[in-house]
Amino acid sequence: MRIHLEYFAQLRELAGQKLQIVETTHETVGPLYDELRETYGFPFSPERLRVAINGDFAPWTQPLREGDLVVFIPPVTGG
Amino acid sequence: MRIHLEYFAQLRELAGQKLQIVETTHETVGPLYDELRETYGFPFSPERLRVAINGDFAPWTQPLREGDLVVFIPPVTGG
Amino acid sequence: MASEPVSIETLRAALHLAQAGGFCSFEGWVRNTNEGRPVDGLDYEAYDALATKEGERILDEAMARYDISHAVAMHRTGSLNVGDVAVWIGVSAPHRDAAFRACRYIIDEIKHRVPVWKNERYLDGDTQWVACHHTHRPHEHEHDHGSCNHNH
Amino acid sequence: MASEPVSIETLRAALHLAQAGGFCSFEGWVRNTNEGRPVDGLDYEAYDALATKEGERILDEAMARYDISHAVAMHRTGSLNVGDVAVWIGVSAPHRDAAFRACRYIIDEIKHRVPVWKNERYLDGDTQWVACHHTHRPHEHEHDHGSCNHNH
Repeated sequence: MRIHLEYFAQLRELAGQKLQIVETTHETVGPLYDELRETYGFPFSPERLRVAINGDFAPWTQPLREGDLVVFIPPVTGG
Repeated sequence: MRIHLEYFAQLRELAGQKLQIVETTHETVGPLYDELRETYGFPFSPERLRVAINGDFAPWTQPLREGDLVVFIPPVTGG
Repeated sequence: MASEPVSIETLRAALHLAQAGGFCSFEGWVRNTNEGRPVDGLDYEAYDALATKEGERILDEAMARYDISHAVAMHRTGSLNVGDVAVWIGVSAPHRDAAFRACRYIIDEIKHRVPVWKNERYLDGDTQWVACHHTHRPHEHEHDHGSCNHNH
Repeated sequence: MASEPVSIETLRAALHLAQAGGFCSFEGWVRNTNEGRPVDGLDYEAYDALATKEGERILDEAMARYDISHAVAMHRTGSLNVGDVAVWIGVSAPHRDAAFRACRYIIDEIKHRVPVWKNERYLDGDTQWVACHHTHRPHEHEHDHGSCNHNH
């Protein structure tokens, strides 16, 4: 299935792109992140990230569906 | 000796004056307040007041001196 | 102590230091009710000289107790209407925790120590010197100045 | 979320209700140093849609947890210089205790939950995504969102 990715901050810089569409067979975001981390050298272990699917926070175990927008959220540093 | 008094808030209204000069033989402010309280019907027992002498807080036991400016300070309600 | 309104921008300006990363302010506004009675406004009377001196002592204490950059306080005197700013406290600090704590310390101490008195004007035309603050002090700097016994 | 400066007067206006007797605000300012390095300014990047949603959730939580009249929060995105207001929180309440507590709750939650990231520009020309807030949370609403492990 096709998954849309949007990157922010350090992940955006390391991925070298803001938006990406990937074709994947992973059923959840966990293994998808592991694969992307391997590809781009993201420094964050999954425990340090939150994930948002279709504009809201979601558990790592949420089943992926065709067309989902996935955002990996590095430790936030606002304020 | 002559003591200058300045009144604020409810004490000013009950005394009917802002400034007053009294001739007294009291050695400290405690008995002076008791006398004024009797005269004007001030509602506050001395435990509820603080006293300032010559522009700063002072203990009730501080000896009075000729020309002192004495202010009895009702419970404050600023803020 | 200010007998006329003071611009908040003016008060803030002195706090805006380059090493300050957090700024906490508190404002006391004249409310439209007190203990259920509709309030039209209020008049503050102060023992100006001693109020200024005691206010400066409180600011000095805050600077000594907390890791802050600067602190400013302003208290109005005279006639105020509902919504007017009666008191303004501003604290800047490298970090927010100190800014919050110092700001709270200053307003709490002002309310208990600074010789200012509030005469409330009610909508029914009556006026009354407020007898006592109905506040308790559940804070780390709790101590009793003995100036206020709750009698109602 | 605001990509341009917002006037504080505008933000305050919504809070100025007749039943509110206390107003507490917090501002985060860009500091001139971080961990000893001289800072020139910083760029905030945000996941705007989710940041707005999470910010509204935090304000709703504050309204539910504390006896307050209203709460407003603003966070900047884009390029800021030393002294600029990065975040603004304002809370009005009938009494000051709730105003202080709610204001503190909101800024603490924003810093831990809202998807905003800070890229610091140093005076030596270097830039760096700030790795993690170095804050502990010694407050009544302490809980760990697990989003930030202190790794240095």
